Order: sequence, then C-alpha cells, then structure tokens
Amino acid sequence: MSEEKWRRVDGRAWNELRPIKIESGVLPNADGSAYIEMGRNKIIVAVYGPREMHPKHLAKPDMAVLRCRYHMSPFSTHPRRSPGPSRRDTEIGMVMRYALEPAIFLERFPRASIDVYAEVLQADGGTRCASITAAAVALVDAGIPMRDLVAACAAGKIEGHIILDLNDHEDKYGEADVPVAYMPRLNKVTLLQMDGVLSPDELRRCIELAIEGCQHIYELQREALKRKYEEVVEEVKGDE
Amino acid sequence: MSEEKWRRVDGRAWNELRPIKIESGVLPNADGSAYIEMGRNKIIVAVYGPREMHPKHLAKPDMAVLRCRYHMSPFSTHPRRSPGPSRRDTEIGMVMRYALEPAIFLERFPRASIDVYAEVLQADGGTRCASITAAAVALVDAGIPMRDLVAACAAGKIEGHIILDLNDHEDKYGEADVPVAYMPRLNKVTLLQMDGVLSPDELRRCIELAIEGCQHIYELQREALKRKYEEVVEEVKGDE
Amino acid sequence: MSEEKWRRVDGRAWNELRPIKIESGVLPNADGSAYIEMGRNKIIVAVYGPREMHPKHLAKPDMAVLRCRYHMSPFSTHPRRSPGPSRRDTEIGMVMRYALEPAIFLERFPRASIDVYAEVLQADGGTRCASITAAAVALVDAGIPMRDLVAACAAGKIEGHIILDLNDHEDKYGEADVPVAYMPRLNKVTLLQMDGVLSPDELRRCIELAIEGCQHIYELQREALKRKYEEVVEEVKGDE
Amino acid sequence: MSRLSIIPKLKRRKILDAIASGRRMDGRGLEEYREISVRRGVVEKAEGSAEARIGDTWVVAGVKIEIGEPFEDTPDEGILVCSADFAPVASPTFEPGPPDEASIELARVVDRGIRSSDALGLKDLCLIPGRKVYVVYIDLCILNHAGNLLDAASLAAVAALMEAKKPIYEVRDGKVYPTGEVEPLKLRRLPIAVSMAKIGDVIVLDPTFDEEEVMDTRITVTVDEEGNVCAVQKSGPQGLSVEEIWKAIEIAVNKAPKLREKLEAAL
Amino acid sequence: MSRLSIIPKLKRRKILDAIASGRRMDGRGLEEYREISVRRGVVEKAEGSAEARIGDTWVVAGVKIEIGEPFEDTPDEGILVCSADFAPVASPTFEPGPPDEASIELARVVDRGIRSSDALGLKDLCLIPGRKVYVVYIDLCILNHAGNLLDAASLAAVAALMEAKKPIYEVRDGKVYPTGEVEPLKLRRLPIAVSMAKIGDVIVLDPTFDEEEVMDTRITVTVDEEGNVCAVQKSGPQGLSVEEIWKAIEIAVNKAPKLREKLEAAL
Amino acid sequence: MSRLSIIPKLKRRKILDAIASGRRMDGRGLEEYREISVRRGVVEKAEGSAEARIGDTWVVAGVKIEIGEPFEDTPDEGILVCSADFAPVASPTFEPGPPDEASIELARVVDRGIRSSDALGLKDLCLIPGRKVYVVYIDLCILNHAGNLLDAASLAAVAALMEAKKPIYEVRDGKVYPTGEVEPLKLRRLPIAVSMAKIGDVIVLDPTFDEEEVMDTRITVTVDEEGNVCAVQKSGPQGLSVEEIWKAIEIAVNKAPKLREKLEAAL
Repeated sequence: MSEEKWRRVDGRAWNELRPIKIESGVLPNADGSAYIEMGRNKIIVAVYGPREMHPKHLAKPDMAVLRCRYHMSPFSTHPRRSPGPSRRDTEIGMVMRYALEPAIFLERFPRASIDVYAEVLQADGGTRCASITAAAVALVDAGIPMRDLVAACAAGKIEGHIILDLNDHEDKYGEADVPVAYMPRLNKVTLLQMDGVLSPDELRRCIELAIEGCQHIYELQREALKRKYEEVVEEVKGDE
Repeated sequence: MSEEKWRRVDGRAWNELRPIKIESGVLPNADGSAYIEMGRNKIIVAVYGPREMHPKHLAKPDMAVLRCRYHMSPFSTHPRRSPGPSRRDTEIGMVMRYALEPAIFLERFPRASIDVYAEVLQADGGTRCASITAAAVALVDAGIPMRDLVAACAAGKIEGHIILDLNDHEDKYGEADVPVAYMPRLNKVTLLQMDGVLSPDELRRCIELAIEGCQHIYELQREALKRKYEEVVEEVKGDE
Repeated sequence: MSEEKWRRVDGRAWNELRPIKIESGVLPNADGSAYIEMGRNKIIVAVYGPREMHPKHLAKPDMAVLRCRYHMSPFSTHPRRSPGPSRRDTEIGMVMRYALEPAIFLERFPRASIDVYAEVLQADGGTRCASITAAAVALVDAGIPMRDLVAACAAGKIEGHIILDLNDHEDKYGEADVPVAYMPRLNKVTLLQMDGVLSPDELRRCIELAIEGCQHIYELQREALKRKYEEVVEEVKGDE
Repeated sequence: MSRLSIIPKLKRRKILDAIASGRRMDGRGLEEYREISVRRGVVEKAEGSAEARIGDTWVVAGVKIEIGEPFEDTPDEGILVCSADFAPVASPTFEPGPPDEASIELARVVDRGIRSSDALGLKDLCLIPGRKVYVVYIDLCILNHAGNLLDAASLAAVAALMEAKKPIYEVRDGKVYPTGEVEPLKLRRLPIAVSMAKIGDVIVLDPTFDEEEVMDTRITVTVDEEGNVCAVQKSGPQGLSVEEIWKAIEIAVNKAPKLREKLEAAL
Repeated sequence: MSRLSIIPKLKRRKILDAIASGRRMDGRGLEEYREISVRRGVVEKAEGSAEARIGDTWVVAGVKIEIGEPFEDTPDEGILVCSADFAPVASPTFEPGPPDEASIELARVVDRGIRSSDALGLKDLCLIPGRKVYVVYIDLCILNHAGNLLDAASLAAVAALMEAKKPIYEVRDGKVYPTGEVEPLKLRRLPIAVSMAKIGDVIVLDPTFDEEEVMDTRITVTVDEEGNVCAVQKSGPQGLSVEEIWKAIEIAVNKAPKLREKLEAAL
Repeated sequence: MSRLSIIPKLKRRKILDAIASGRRMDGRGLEEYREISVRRGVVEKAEGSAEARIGDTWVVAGVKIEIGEPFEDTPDEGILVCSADFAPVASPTFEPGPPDEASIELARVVDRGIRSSDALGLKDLCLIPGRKVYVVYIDLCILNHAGNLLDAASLAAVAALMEAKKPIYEVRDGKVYPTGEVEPLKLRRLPIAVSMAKIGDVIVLDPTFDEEEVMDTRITVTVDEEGNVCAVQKSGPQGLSVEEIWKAIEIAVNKAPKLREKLEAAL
C-alpha cells in the first residue's frame, strides 16, 4: 500500500495518532476532571454532578440530564476568538452530549444534572474528539457509573490518502474529515460527523480507521485512570 | 375630481386596493392560520391558543392575554434584514395587539394566552395592516370567539393626491401614510397611526378612505373563511 | 508649603473642593431621592425600598439586600455613550454597594430589597464619589435607618502636587486618583480605590486629604437634609 | 385597560365618577393640562439639552451630534436616532434592562413627529453624499413618571434641538475637517405632541399616571405650527369611533399653540 | 430518546409495533418518503427563493447576495452564511428568541452539505482578493414542523441557490461598480440530505415529528449527484453499530437521485 | 459578609478561633502566602502565556497581539484589553454566561495595575498615530477557584506579558506591512497584586475560598518594583479604619518582592 510510505506534514504515518497525554483528577474543585494533550491540543474537562438540577424545570423525573458545554479560550486560536459562545460551540456541546450519553447510567440519578465542561486552552484540529475522550475519563474520575468508556478521534483524506487523526493543517487543506466517537466494549459509534467529499467506500474506510484509533485511545484512557488509582492507593499507603 | 383621472405608479386608481388573496387554515400545526398576499406582500399568520400561559406570572386571573409577535424574514426586504427583532418589530407587535384585542372575547379564557405570530415572507408596504387582516382570519380559524372581524389598510397622500393602500414606493416617497384597522360591525377604529404631514381635513379624508378600504377587505376575509368552511363541509361529505 | 501657592486649571487651591450643591427629595415617585452637582457633575439618585425582593430567590432570610445601579445617560459625556451598561458601570454599582452597605441597618428588613439607582446626567470626573454622597442623602430621605452618613470624594496627584477632588482633566492627565468614601461618626473608610502611581507615603496623604474632604461634604449632606426637613415643617405649618 | 383587577377597578370607578362631574381627581377640567415648564441648557456637555415637566412628570432630553456614514438608501441625508431610557429612578415599576415596548413606542412616536415633519431638514445634514453625514442623537431620560410621558418627552426633545449647535466641518478632497466653529441646527418646524386618554366615553387631555392605568385607549396627535398634523398614534386596548377621532384631532390642533408658547419662552 | 415519560412511552410502543409490521403509523414503508414538492421563486424580492414540503413539513429558503469583505484566512473566497429560524408559527413548541441548539444544528448541517461539496465554488465569488467578495446568505424559515426538517431545509436551500442570480460588478482601479446586470450563481453540485431515524432496531427513512420524538438516534447523509457523500451528521442519544451506519449510507445513496429529480423538476 | 446564614456562621466562628490563635485553618500564619508557582509558555499559539498557582487556585493567562485603530481620545497609544472568564470548570458555583460582577472586577483590577503603572508603555505601541496601533489582549481563564483569584490572575497576566512577543511591522506610505519578525514587549514595570482579607479585627494575607466567604472586607494593594503603589481596591461590605489601611499597605509593600522573585524565576 502506497500509504505506508507517504508521509504527512508532521512526519506521521497515515495511520498514526499524534502524541497523546491524558491525566485525570487535575482540578481540585471538580467532582471529576481530566486534562488531555493530543498533538498541540490542550483541553481541560471538569465534571460536576450528579447534583441537583438548576433550573429545576429542566430536571427529568426518571433520569439525570447530561449537559455539555464546549468553550474555547480566547487565546486558544489564531487570530484571537471572541470570548462569547459561538454557534460552533453550541453544536459541539450538543454532539458531545450525544456522544457521551449512551455510556452513562443516567437512570440511576433521577432529577439530577451531570455537567460536563470542556475548556480548550489550545486548539490544533480535532478538539471535539479530544474533548470527548477527556470527558469520558473525567466522568469516571467523578465516580459516575458508566456502561463503557467513550474514545474519540477523526479520520479523513488529504491528497488522496486516507489518514488518521487530522491536525489543524490537514483539517483545513484536506478533502474530508470524519470525527468518530466509539464505545469499545459495546461496539457502538456515538459520534459521527463528516465534512468534505468521500465516496461511500472511502467513508467506510475512514470510519473503520477512526475506530481503530479509538481503540488505541481507549487503552490510554484506561492507563490514565489506573495511574490515578495507583497514586491514590500510594497516598493512602503513605498515610499509614 | 382630478383624482379620478390621475394614475399611480402601478396603474391603480386613487381609491383602488392592490390585488388581495386570503387563505385560511394553511398551517397544519397551528390552531388557526391564514396566508395573505396584498400586492407583493406575502405574510403568514399562525394562532396558538387559548393555551396555558407560559411563563405563568404573566397570566391574568380574569381574562386571556393576547400576545402578538411580528417578524420579518431576513429575505423579505432589500437589503437583507438581520434575523433578530428590531425596535420596529416590537412596536408593530404592540399595535397589532391593540388592534385585535377589542375584537376578542378574552374574558372567556381566564389565565390563558392567545398567541398570534405574523411572519412576513415578503414586504412591499403596508405589512402591519396586512398582518392584522390575516391575523383576524387566523383567530376565527382557531375557533376563538370574536365580537367582530378586524380589517386593516392604509390611506395616504402622494403628490398632493389622497390615495388608498400605499405600496412600498408610495410609502417611501409620499407625503403621508395613515394605517387604519377597523371593526366593521362595531364601527370602531382599533389601529390608527400617521406619518407625514397632513392638514386636519386631509387626515379625516384619509381615515374615511381607509375605512372604506377596510370594508372591502372585510368582505374578502369573510369569503376566505366561507371557502374554508365549505371545503371542510365538502371533506366531511366526501368522508361519508 | 509650595502647594499653598500653586493653582489648578480651574483656579482652585490644592485642598479645595469644587462647588457642591445637594438637594434631597427631588423625585416625587421615589421613596427617597437626591440631586447633586459637584463641579459640572450632575447626578440624580433614587431609592426604592425597603420593598419586597424581586426575584424572590435573591432575598436573604435575615437581612435586606442592598442593590446599587450606576448608569450614565448617553449625553452625559463626550463623545456620546452607548445606552447599555458598560463593565465600568457594573464595577461602580458594586463599589457603591460596598460603600453604602456598612451604614445601613439592613438586618431590620429581612427578605426586603433596597434599591439605589444613580443616573448621571453630566459627568466631569468623580461621578462615583458624587453618586455615593447623593445616595446616602437619598437613603435618609427614604426614611431608612442609618448608622451614619457616607460622604465621598477623591484626592490625587498632578504635576507632583497632592490635590483634593479631581475634575475630569486632572483625572485624565494626573499621576494618581484615590476615591474614598467615609463614615464620619464611625470613622471608617468604606470605599477605597487607587489608580496611578504613588509612594506609600503619598497614598497615605491622599487618603487623609480625601477624608478631610469627606468631612466637609458631610456637613453639606446634613444641611441638605435639614433644609428639606424645614421645608416639610413649613409646609405643614402653612397647611394649618 | 377595560378589564381590571380589583384595586384598579375601584380606582377606575373613582376616576369615572370624577370625570362625570366634569372635574378630574386633581381638580383639572377635562381638556386642561397640568402645569408645564420647559428649561433649556441643563446639560452643558451635550450639543443641546432641555428638561420638560408636566405636573410631576419630568423628562430630560440630550442631543449629541457626530459624523457618520449615511444609510445605503438615503446617501444624501443626515441620520436621526431617537432613543428613550425608562431609567429605574422614574418609577417603582421600571427595572434596569434593555428597552421594553413602552420605551420603544415613546422613542418611535417622538422620532416620527420630528422625522415626518422633516423638522431637522435631513438633506441639509449631509456633508459628502454617500460618505459623511451628521448623525443627530436625541436621548430621552425619564426621571419621574407621573403620566403623559409622551408630551413631556416631545417637548424636551424639540427644546433640546432648538438649542443644539452642530460643529462646522470643511470639506476638502473628499475629506471633512473640523473648523472648531459651531452653528445652530436650523429647526424647520416645531412639532408638538398632544395626548389624550379615553376613559369610558370621555376624552381627557394630559392623562395622569392613575388615569393611564385605567384608560381604555390613548391617542396622541402631533401638530406643527401651521396646524398640520405630523404624527398620530393610537395606543391601548379599545377602539375609537370616528367622532372620537375627529374630536381628538380638534383638541390637539387647539391646544398645541399653548404648548408651543412654553417651548419658545424656554430659556 | 430512549428513556421517556409516560405518554411518549405509549407512543413509542405504538410506533414500534407499527414498524415491526413493516408499515408505519401513516401507512408508509420503512424506506419510503412522504409526498415531496419543491417550488422555486416564491419570494420575488430575494435573489433566489424556494419552498420545499415533505408531507406537512414546510420550509421556505431565501437567498440574498451582497458585497462584503472576505475573512482574513480566505482572502480569495466568497462567503456563505446559512441561518435557520424556527419561527414560532411552525410549532406549538417553538418560542420567539435567539436560535437554539436545534436551529443551529439545522443551519450548520445544511451549510456543511453545501460548503463541503463546494457547491457554490467560493473561489469564483471573489471580486478583489482580500477586499471585496460576494456574501451569499441562505436564510431558512420553518413554517410547519412535521418532522425531518433537515431534508426539507436542504432541498429548499439548494433549490433557492439554483434559482439565485448575483449582480454583476465591474472591477476598476481597486473598486467595484454595479453594472445593473445579473447572472446565475453556477451551482457545481446538488447536495441532497437524506435523514433516517433509528427506532429500536429499525431504521426508518424520513421520520415524522412523532417518530423523531421517540427515536433513539438520527443519521443524515448528504449525497451529491455522483453518489459521493458530502456531509454526515449523527444526532441523538444512542449509538449506532457500524452495520447500521453502512446501511444508512446505502439507503441515502439509493434515495438521493429521487429527491434530486424533484429538485430539478421544480419551477 | 458580616451577616451570614447558619452554616457560614459556624464556619466563620471556626475561622475566627483559628485566627485568634495566630494560625489559620490550613496551618499558615496570618501574613503567610500559600505555595506559589508560576510557569510561562503554557499555550504556544498565544503571543505570550503563563499559568500561576497559589495553593489550589489556578489561573491561565494568554496574551494575543493584533493591529487595530486607536481610541479617538488617545490617537497615539496602543490599546490594552483585559478580560476574565470564570470558566465553569473552576467552581461548582460558576455558571456559563456573560461576565458577572466578580469577573468584571477581577479583570478591571488586573487591568488597572498594569495600566496605571504604564507597564506596557502604551505610547510605544503606536504604529501610525490615529490609524494603526497594537492591541494587546490579556485573557484570564480561571481553572480552579480556591480563593485569592486576584493575586494569581495578576501574576499570570504579568508573567504572560513578560514572555509575549509582538510582530514587527514596517510602516510605508501610511500603511503597515508585517515583516515576519517578532520582538518582546518591553515591560517597564512588574506590578504585583497583594490581597488581604479582614476577618473580625484581623487582617490575613492571601485568603482561601472559605476565608473569603466569611470575610468582612478585602483590600488589594498592587506594588511595583520600586515599592510604589500602582493600584488599590477595597471590596466587600464592611469599612476599614485608617490604621487598618496603613497596615495593609505596609504588608503589601513588604510581601511584593517575594512574589516578584517567583515571577522572575518562572520559565
């Protein structure tokens, strides 16, 4: 396959993820939190809840309501962004909610809200996927019972090549971008969007490639959670 | 009278209405609705209610509250309008409410709201009058008990001539514009505004001319409602 | 002291206040009100309350809530100001609240609100201090029980000289501005801000000078209230 | 409003009884204004300013004049922007916030009175067609609301315009340069708003706050110095017969000259 | 939504029962559209306009074309702005106010379908790089919401663009001058949105309002005339298996040509 | 607040008892800071950035530099814009929405410290008087709120400015052309904010979230490297005696050099 030899702007192989760093429990105030670096993306996610819904009339009698807010810091992009929420922010908050909701046992917390806040400190292509990946870790960190983790990354096409995990440049100049979120154990896609032009067959290959990426990210999520757990255990031991 | 011979930009006689088309029951979801074309004006009006007032603290213990919202589609004018509500929209919503309120038995629906929404798809002078005319039809279509219909049209003055039913051009370049709404059976004026400069006598002649126009429009309203009623009857017969 | 000889743009001595005029009870509708001119500043303050808090959830079970709103009329400055509230307005409303709150027996009116509205008709440097001075008079005029009056004025530095009560020009071109509010009987500073660069010693001298100014303004506040009281007494006598 | 909750119903009854006797609650006749005063020059920093009081109603108007770009469809005309702030100082019912229906109506009716009569001569306020025109802002600040804001606001606005001075610019090479000089805006007309309330079957002039609370409808007729009408606004939830409209026009045309005197006498 | 309050639960039960039998509540097959109609030229004052109806769903699209400045990072491209108004005429649940999540999603998915496929050829809409470009506004007005707004909005938008004419400008000395002539926007592709709902284990095409209320998730696949996909949007609170995704893509590619016929036949 | 509901009253009692013993709840002395750390360069895409932590309080500041038009009344000065976002990640009490009173105050006090001391030398940031100047944005993002946001925000802002590089422009024929080169903003002063809370009769340095909840008032004194004061802000519902003010100034002047060391040591 020619794609094996061709190299990308940043030197990665076609099916190679950017360097990823995930840390959980980074925010003392939040019930759960996570920090993710995915290439030059830097995102912090906080989870508050389950907690009493405010305003009350939005509560549901038989389940918790998941609310997701995606926000980019004014300095996260070039040029500077205006601090208020954009229509893009609103849409990404919505697709994050749909991506995470199937993984959470919402029905265990009637009338409650679970609030997920993603704050993008630096953006470099693929922030919605990185935010979902971090949010899943933060949800577990908050002790919220989950059916599965949710891992997310994009695949796409540039100069005729199908590639994994587009950076900002590839996103802008490429032919297509397909962000995917995936629950590995339940084998379900919970986020699927597409921008660009692809034949149905190329689209399938992108989705399959993105799912492979998600599987790898899932391992990194588990390691981050395990690391945190070990730290806690060591702290407890240290206290003895 | 010289006004008999003089002709307008669009060829109408001084006391001639533009072509008017009224249809009721055009929106399946609304409790009542109407579509009006008055010259090149194209407006849809929906009525929702009587229904529970939301937010509750706006409800009145002894009568329904009528709320009117007038909105122009961004593509209804040249140049394009911004989609948000303008101060003009707010004022027209208010005068629509005052024009329609005397015709409705609001006291029969304590604590309820009756919502009238006018959406202007194309504007060509006289949209507030056309909206009121359509709204009255939509209110009847919604089955709301009425003291009378309300018909509306403007009179005004251009190049020294008193004229009926100004179009956009006459509104912009004329000397005065006098929109009037009228309840024909109760013989009351429920909308009266004036823009421009008129002697008191000219103002009276404009109001009288506008009232004549309203009487004609009233017939068209009744025909539209009758046509709808006959359709319903025929449908019912067809079903038998 | 050389400062005794040096004169300011408007001819004042270094420790001289601008001409001040205070009137209380100027607004028939308000529970209390005051009008102040301090140089070319012209400000009206209205007090409404103690009254039922709206919205209710902001009420406190054991005390009244003081709310202050500072607003500049669009024509109060050059160039014209946009009519909406600015971030500066919000901050001044907040510091006004902190400046006045210690003087009021808020605990006597649980669940109530006391609303102070300052409307600046003309601004000429020192509007926050003039607003606080007028607000204290308006609170007394409203019959609200007070621990003390609050008087406010600024001191600062221009061309190396420490001066009292900066006008707009001195505020803009001076080295520092120190607005102070003061409760004379309780001997407490309730507003203290500083803009500019001062040595700690200069800052102390500014604060001391501003407190002297406040003491003088306090006499003017008392006279304004007394004048009003005498008017009332005379009206009552006149009625007999 | 014709359908009222209990307290306003009692108030309406009292007001109607008074009116039936030909005298209002405050002792005035049906077609009588409260004490009117107009004072110009109250805000020195504005290009023009004035306050108007009608009884306890108190409005301040400020005029600011700037340079701006004309609207696309009127490239050779200056711009008039009229806005009203129902400052919360003015009434226990006003709250801080964006303009509501009532303040929008107030500004628009004052605006319409000035605009329809072309009192400002907008074509005289163009410096470079399509590029630079004068923008005249009239800002209305309501300080005390005791009924009939519209007539007071209209008086204050026109008085402020009468006093306003615009900076003179020199036009050279398609650019404008301030000369440092000013000259008065030349007002071509003095539109005067006259408002009446219909309560029951009676029309009363210059309604108070209480009368407005119980009125059936209001009609404002704006009249220029030649007795022409240059704006009308009917507002409120009841209809008017044509006879009532004729009567309102007549009252307005008759009363406007007295208000114009106040305006012209103002310092 | 998979967890529903009582009435939707009953509704969901009924809808599932119908689907299980291979026929929907309104008698349609699982992969069948409601009656579709497209009409062009409904708003003469717009540069292009069209209405689309799918069953009782009714959307009007208007295209306005103006001149503006390009974005900093695409100095040689025209600008496309797509917005949707869920006018309160359209549904008892819509309220006046700023755009909510659903209307933002609608506009963004329609926008993406047109933008990704570069249907407009944005580079052809540049007059002076970095300075003057065409701005094409597509405004979607929802008149009646009976489910599957997205496909109707997408049809109306593309039909309005097909009809739209842009004013021709002459570029001279770094300035643009209107010639008074117009020419059609040349559409390079006709993207067609095809939406499906997953309810239980079944995928149904063109969901109604009731079906959308009880669905588990929705997937919209936008397809161009060569059978390429040019936008996908999965929306709703449940996941999809890859098989379900493959199936949805296949249905969309198969159904799009029929919708394109409607579009091309529209007057 | 001096009048508190029941739980804060108990908390206040505990905090007062601790203070009376000369040690605070977290073991610190009255005039002792929590652990402070400053790190520069955390957001590579910004022209400058830094994070500051004081105990668990965590603030990130980003500096962006653009070209814009000067304000009318300062045609030869660059523009400084400082804003703060109390991101809802930072506290269970923060909600998404427009800036509230507290975030406005935070931004304005940080702004004032930098502006009054003319740390940026705004006159050096002018390219073409009246036409083109540098606009320096400082955006503060609060990530965790554990009390004394102001000192942390001020540290982060100044550290980000210390690191910031501005693009160099060439001015030719009244236009500006980017050269592709950058140079550091030259900071002329390093203003340091030192905040204290008065609780009962005691002044404590660097208050925690709990201490701020029960404090009577707060005073922030911003000090430059020569020991001059360049901003003061008293905030909170109680008054201060002059002796308390003198003491607060003294503490601030004494403590600022230690914070400045952290700033200068930051990488």
